[in-house]
Amino acid sequence: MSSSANEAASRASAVSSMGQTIPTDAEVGHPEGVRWGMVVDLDRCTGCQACVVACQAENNIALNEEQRVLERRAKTWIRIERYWEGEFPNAKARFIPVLCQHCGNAPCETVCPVWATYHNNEGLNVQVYNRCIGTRFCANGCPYSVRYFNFWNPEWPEPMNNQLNPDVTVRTKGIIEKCTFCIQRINRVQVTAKTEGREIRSGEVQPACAQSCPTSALVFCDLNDPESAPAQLAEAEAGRSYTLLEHFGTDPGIIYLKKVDPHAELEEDSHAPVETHA
Amino acid sequence: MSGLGRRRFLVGSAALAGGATVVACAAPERESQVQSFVLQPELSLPGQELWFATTCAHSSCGNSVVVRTIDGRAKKVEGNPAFPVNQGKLNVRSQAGVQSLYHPDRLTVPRRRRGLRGANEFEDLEWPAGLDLLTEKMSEARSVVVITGPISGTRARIARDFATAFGGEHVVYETLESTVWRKTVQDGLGARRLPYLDIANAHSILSFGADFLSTWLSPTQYGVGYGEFRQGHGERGRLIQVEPRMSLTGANADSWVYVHPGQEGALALSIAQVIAAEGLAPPDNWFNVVSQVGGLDALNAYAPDRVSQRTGVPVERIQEIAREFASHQPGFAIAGGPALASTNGLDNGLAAMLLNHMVGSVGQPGGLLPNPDLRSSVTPPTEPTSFADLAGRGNTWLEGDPPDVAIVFEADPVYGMPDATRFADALGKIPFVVGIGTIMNETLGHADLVLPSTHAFEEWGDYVPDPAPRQHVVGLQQPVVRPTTSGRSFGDILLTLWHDLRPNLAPPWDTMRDAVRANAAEVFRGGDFEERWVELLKNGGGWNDDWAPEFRSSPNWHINLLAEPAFSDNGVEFPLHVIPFEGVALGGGDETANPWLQATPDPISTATWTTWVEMNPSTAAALNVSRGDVVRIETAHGEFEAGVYISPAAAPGVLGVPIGQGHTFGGRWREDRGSNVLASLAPLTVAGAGGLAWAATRARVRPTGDYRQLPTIEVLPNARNDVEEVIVQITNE
Amino acid sequence: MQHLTALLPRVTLKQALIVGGATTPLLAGGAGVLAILLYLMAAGGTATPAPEQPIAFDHSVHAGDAAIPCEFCHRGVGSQAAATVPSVEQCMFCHSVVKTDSPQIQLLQAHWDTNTPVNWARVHRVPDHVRFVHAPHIQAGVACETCHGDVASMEEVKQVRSLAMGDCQGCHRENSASLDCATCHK
Amino acid sequence: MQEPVVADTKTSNRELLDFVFAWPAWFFAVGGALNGLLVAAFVVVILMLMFGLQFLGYSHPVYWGFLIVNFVFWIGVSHAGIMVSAILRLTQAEWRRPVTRAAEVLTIFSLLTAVQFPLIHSGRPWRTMYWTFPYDWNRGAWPNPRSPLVWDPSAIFTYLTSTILFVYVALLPDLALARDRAPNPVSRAIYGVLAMGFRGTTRQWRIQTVAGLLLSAIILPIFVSVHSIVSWDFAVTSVPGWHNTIFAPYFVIGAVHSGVSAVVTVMIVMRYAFGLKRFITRDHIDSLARLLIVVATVWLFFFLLDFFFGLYGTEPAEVDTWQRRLVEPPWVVIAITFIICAYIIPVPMWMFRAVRRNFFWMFVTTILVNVGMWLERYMVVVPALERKSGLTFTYGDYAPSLSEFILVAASFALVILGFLTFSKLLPIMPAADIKEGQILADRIRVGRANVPAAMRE
Repeated sequence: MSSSANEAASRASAVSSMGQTIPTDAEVGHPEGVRWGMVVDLDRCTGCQACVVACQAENNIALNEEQRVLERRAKTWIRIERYWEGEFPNAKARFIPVLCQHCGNAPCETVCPVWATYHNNEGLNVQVYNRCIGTRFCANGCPYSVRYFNFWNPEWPEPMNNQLNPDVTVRTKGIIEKCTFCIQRINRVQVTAKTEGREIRSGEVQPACAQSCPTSALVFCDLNDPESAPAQLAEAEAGRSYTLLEHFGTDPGIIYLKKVDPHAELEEDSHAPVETHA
Repeated sequence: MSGLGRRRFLVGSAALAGGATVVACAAPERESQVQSFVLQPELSLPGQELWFATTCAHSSCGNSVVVRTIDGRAKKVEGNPAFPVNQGKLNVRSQAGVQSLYHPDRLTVPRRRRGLRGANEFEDLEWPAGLDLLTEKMSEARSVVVITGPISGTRARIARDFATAFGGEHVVYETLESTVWRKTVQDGLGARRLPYLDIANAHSILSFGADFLSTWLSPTQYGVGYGEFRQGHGERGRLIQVEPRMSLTGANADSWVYVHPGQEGALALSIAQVIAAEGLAPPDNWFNVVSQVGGLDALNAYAPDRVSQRTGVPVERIQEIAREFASHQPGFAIAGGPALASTNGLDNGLAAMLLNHMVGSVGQPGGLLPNPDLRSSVTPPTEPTSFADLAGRGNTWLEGDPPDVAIVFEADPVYGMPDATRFADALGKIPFVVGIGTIMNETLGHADLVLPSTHAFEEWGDYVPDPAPRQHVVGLQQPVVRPTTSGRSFGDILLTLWHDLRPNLAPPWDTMRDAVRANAAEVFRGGDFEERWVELLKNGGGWNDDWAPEFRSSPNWHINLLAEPAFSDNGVEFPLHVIPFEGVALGGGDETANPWLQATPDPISTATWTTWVEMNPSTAAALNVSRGDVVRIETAHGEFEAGVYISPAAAPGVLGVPIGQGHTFGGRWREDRGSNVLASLAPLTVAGAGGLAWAATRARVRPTGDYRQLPTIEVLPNARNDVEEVIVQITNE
Repeated sequence: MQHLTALLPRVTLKQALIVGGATTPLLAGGAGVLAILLYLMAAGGTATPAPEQPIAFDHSVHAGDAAIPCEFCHRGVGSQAAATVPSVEQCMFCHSVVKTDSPQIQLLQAHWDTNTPVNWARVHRVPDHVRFVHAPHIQAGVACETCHGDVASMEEVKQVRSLAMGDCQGCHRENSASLDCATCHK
Repeated sequence: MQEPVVADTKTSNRELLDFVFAWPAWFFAVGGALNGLLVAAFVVVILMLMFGLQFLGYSHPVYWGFLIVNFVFWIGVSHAGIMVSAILRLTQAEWRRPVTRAAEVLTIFSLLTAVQFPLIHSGRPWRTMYWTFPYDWNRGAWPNPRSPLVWDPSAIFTYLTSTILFVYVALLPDLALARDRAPNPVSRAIYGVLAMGFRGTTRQWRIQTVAGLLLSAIILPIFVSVHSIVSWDFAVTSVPGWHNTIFAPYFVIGAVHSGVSAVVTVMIVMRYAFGLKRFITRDHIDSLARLLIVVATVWLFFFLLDFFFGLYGTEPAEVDTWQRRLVEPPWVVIAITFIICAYIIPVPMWMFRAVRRNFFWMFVTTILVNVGMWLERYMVVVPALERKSGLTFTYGDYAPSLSEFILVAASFALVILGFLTFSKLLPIMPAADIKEGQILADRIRVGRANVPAAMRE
């Protein structure tokens, strides 16, 4: 690659283990275009859930009442997964925010019979709610389990409905919903930029999760824009970058940066239980 | 900076007229109608978003927010990018403010008690009737007590002066108060205000129980620093967390060290001993302070091999911590949470402070930096009344000397004070209790008159964040929507009373808005104030950037090196330690009525909506219980039930229990849910500081035989990262 | 085919009637179902008759005779999503002196006096799952009449285009505008 | 080969058509019970339409369960009719004659039942025209041809259409027979219309026979394609345990296994219920059982192939899925039950001629096969979804709700009811075919020789 622009453009495929065989949309469709993506620095993420609530607030996600949590029908477009390592006193909790990966090669898109989910030319995995008929095939296909089905019509007791964001549809029963990268914000910025007759500025678009994240662990960016700070960050931190479940070959639009643990022994037996002394 | 940074924030009063019209009328049938407002402010068009900078709540977290409003309705709360405390970022609780605003169970009209106190029988009143009743009682009152949550700024000044004018006092109640840390800072640094933690530039942080990423003091501010600390420019910072129960901060630490409850100070001294003995820090730094606590000889009593048994930390581990901490400087040590909530909490805190002096991080970049003292014109953030004081007052009231009227605002001592203090009974001795708040809570449930207050987004106010970000900061609060209820702001209610009853003592302002404005005029003198005022409201407050104070006086050590923590019991009948903790969403329980917060999973257990108890697998095995089993946790002062969550991070013999549930008042999402661990705590205090030693209670556990599925986001218990397919990839570079 | 036609002469009139009788309900039912499906597919934006308005505002007088530009009253159209209706205050700029004796203006006056908003019946609306932003269309030089018809000649405004998805798409296709679902669907 | 049924024309006419015109009491009892189940299911479906799918046991991330299992099951059963009928017809197997009609009717009704399940299972059935109706108007949004869910309807409806044609062509002479014997003018008129003027001329017979044979040949590839495509609903995804290249033939042979077993079950029931002892004989079930031994063994081979492919791939998630299916409780119970029911009990039993020729034991074993095969589909679909990837945090468990049990039970009711209704209205035994067999079997003496009375063309 001659320019860093091209490098940045193909990074998504470079980090994919199957990058050689599966072209990214950047390569096949729009080499010069936008590919929205996110860099998630796991070393910054504290698991504080700020992004989760920000997303709930921005996207009119139904209230996850206790019964829904118990039935495992709670909807959180972004969720903080917590994984344990080791045992007391050397137990470690690892957090990872998991949201729709906006895969360049998305398993959900091919299986939808009605094109309710498709890939647009900005690298977004779009869900068209009104088109969705609720076969839930996409949710099965998604290895990240980030697609959520509406078993009910959501309800907000008066006057709670006042807080609903008019830019986002309230999803009815029977359809799948998921993270949209706050497409309403992207659209708004695009319209504004168009009205003002200019290009979108780097960093002008911010989804709710990245905006609220206190530690700036989530950084939204155009992966094809070599000027954007996150793209440069991902470049600089190439040694730490990986994508989730690489072996599925989904070419995710979200690049994770590995958690740094100075005490981690990365050998085979690093996770063997350590002698306790309590 | 985000796109928000370039947006124009508005001044509430300028744009509110449009919103006012909308809210004044019922929401139109959006589908079929389009409304033509009578008056349309220049800036406001239907469907257009307007942004107002204000403050999130009455909370002390110090975040300034920007509220997105459309058609007069608040839609979304975002961080104020210009504000130095949170810098555009926001934590869970601040974001949920909009849901508290539109909570369906908010108090809408004044209510008068009909049945017994606490029986939740009220009748609705009109505002004039409610105010008349209050005026009548107040005019007869000889003494008044004003109990509020941690408020600051003009609101606090009014509360304080009001109480004084009516022959009473202003009591500030915080569920888990910061008094001990404040005392530690006073004694250990000689500073009157909480120091600024320069997390961003630190290379190591040694935290004794301070859950600064989740709930401790100003988590958003610390979170911003933490991001830089980890992956900013320069060396990656190391975080060592020492605590008996793994907090969210502990979960993010590079080294998480279990220490027996109350032994944090001993461990800190042991680390100090290693630093001194191994010469890990230049003696110039520490010789004087160590001399003040008895010199090296005294410290040698805390050599690792001597305290290893006592603290539960192996000798090598103590040495490792000392070396890691001392060799990655600048860095600092802080104490909080259970470390300060033992009976020897102040000693633990001072021991941690000793480490700061030893490594020379006091007043240095990357260490503890002084915050400027407040300008005299600014009312200081109200320092919480210590638990001992409050419990003492309660006793006085019980013994027959209660004030005539109590005014309670945004504080819930009936919920948060241990039952053993009999605070509800003490409050019951007060002939007339007025509760002011947005939603019912336990204390309001015990009131004779309940007045609805405006939500933080509906009223004027200002506040001084504490700890400040090393600057003079005053945050301003302006109404972003017209009040959706008949509520009035706390300040307005007090001012109305004041002018009615003691006009000669009353301040010159009639309303909260005037008061805030007058205060701002006093603080931000010079130039054209009108222009300045608009600017202040647009920015969400005012701050200066170029302040470099220093810690003024030398520390004043009263560290009792031999203090052993005392517990509620000798450990025979009640063998287990109860460590209550504040969750990242529910905190001390004030905001539990909010369904977003209720549904926000606890990061460690991923549990929602309930009270659980974190238990080590071995403890659970000994009790023959497993995940989801309901157990009864009994202390010498009460008992409660909780569902078992078996956690690999929980220490044997330690029960971690979240605070926040167990309310009987407060709407559909809060009532009759979980249990209140605080009620069963022993009323022990922290020696020398007076705070509640909430981590000093011992308990025993009885299985009830019931099973209740835990509402967790994780489906299988304890998903692991050390299986074949590692999800969170780790590197040690 | 021959084999099949060979069967035909054997069908008597009676049999034919029976066949007809037996199959007609079936066919009618099927056609009905099909019709309902087709209706459902096409529904969601058909042109509607003019709704009754709280005040009989006559566009033909304002936009037609007086030739007031659309943007004069619909201020948001060039800059944001909604074209917006003018506030009562704006109406009153003129109508505090113009035609104050008209009964309709007195209705308006009543709203002004009592400080109550006018609830106009909405004429054009897209479903909740559609995001329509006026500004870029105006920027692109689309005339108001393209979608709203010749409002200047309408006494009562009514919807003249279906504004169904295909309608929007047709125009987008002709003008090489975006056909990405996410452009309009939210 | 087997001996043909020998009965004179009158007897067979009477016995074969008696049920069509008779109204035994049990018919109403059984029909009522089945209708009750259907009403219950109808209530469930209405509730689901009104209040969403909350009544089902699905949760995140297991979004497919009983209903899809049932869909696959009934598609599988539907393969029996064509398999038996078409292959046997093409190969001119003499013993097929009493079997074909029942098998074909079973195909139709199980197919009709199966296609309802994806519909009621979808979140918004009223919008499924986007899916099944390839229409465009001017939106530029056709159904997505990459999705196997779009291949499904085309395959299934092709199969349904051809099966109905197939049955109808075979039915023509019988309809004519029913017309001729109808007791009242109304039914005579209806049968008359349906018989399309079939009078039994040589020409008509020829056309009917040729059409039947042609359809048999055409329908075989369709039948193979249908279950292959159903298998691709799973095989084209990246879900571990689903994405196996062997799935298509594995599903097809599994379908034949369960379908032929279902045919045997149905025949035995018919034998007693409809009084067809003379026509359904031990020879028939013996033959089918022998067929089943082969089919079952091939199916087992494919099952093991699927298993070994999973293991040889050594993809951790795939191996985990197999471990979950076969080792972990509660799946191990289901796995053992299924393999015992579907193979270990029936096949060794079928080895014995005594079993093969015993109606009771054949009834029991074939029922067992279908219990096993239902569980097999359950094992294919659900455990894989519960443990989909390395994100162990999102692992879910599936517990079917009462609604799903009702819907599954109702699907059986629907098939049985359809079968009963058909047999009530039309001859369930191919009378003409049987009679043809008898004519072919009739022998006359020519001189000293005893020769067939009729020769096959």
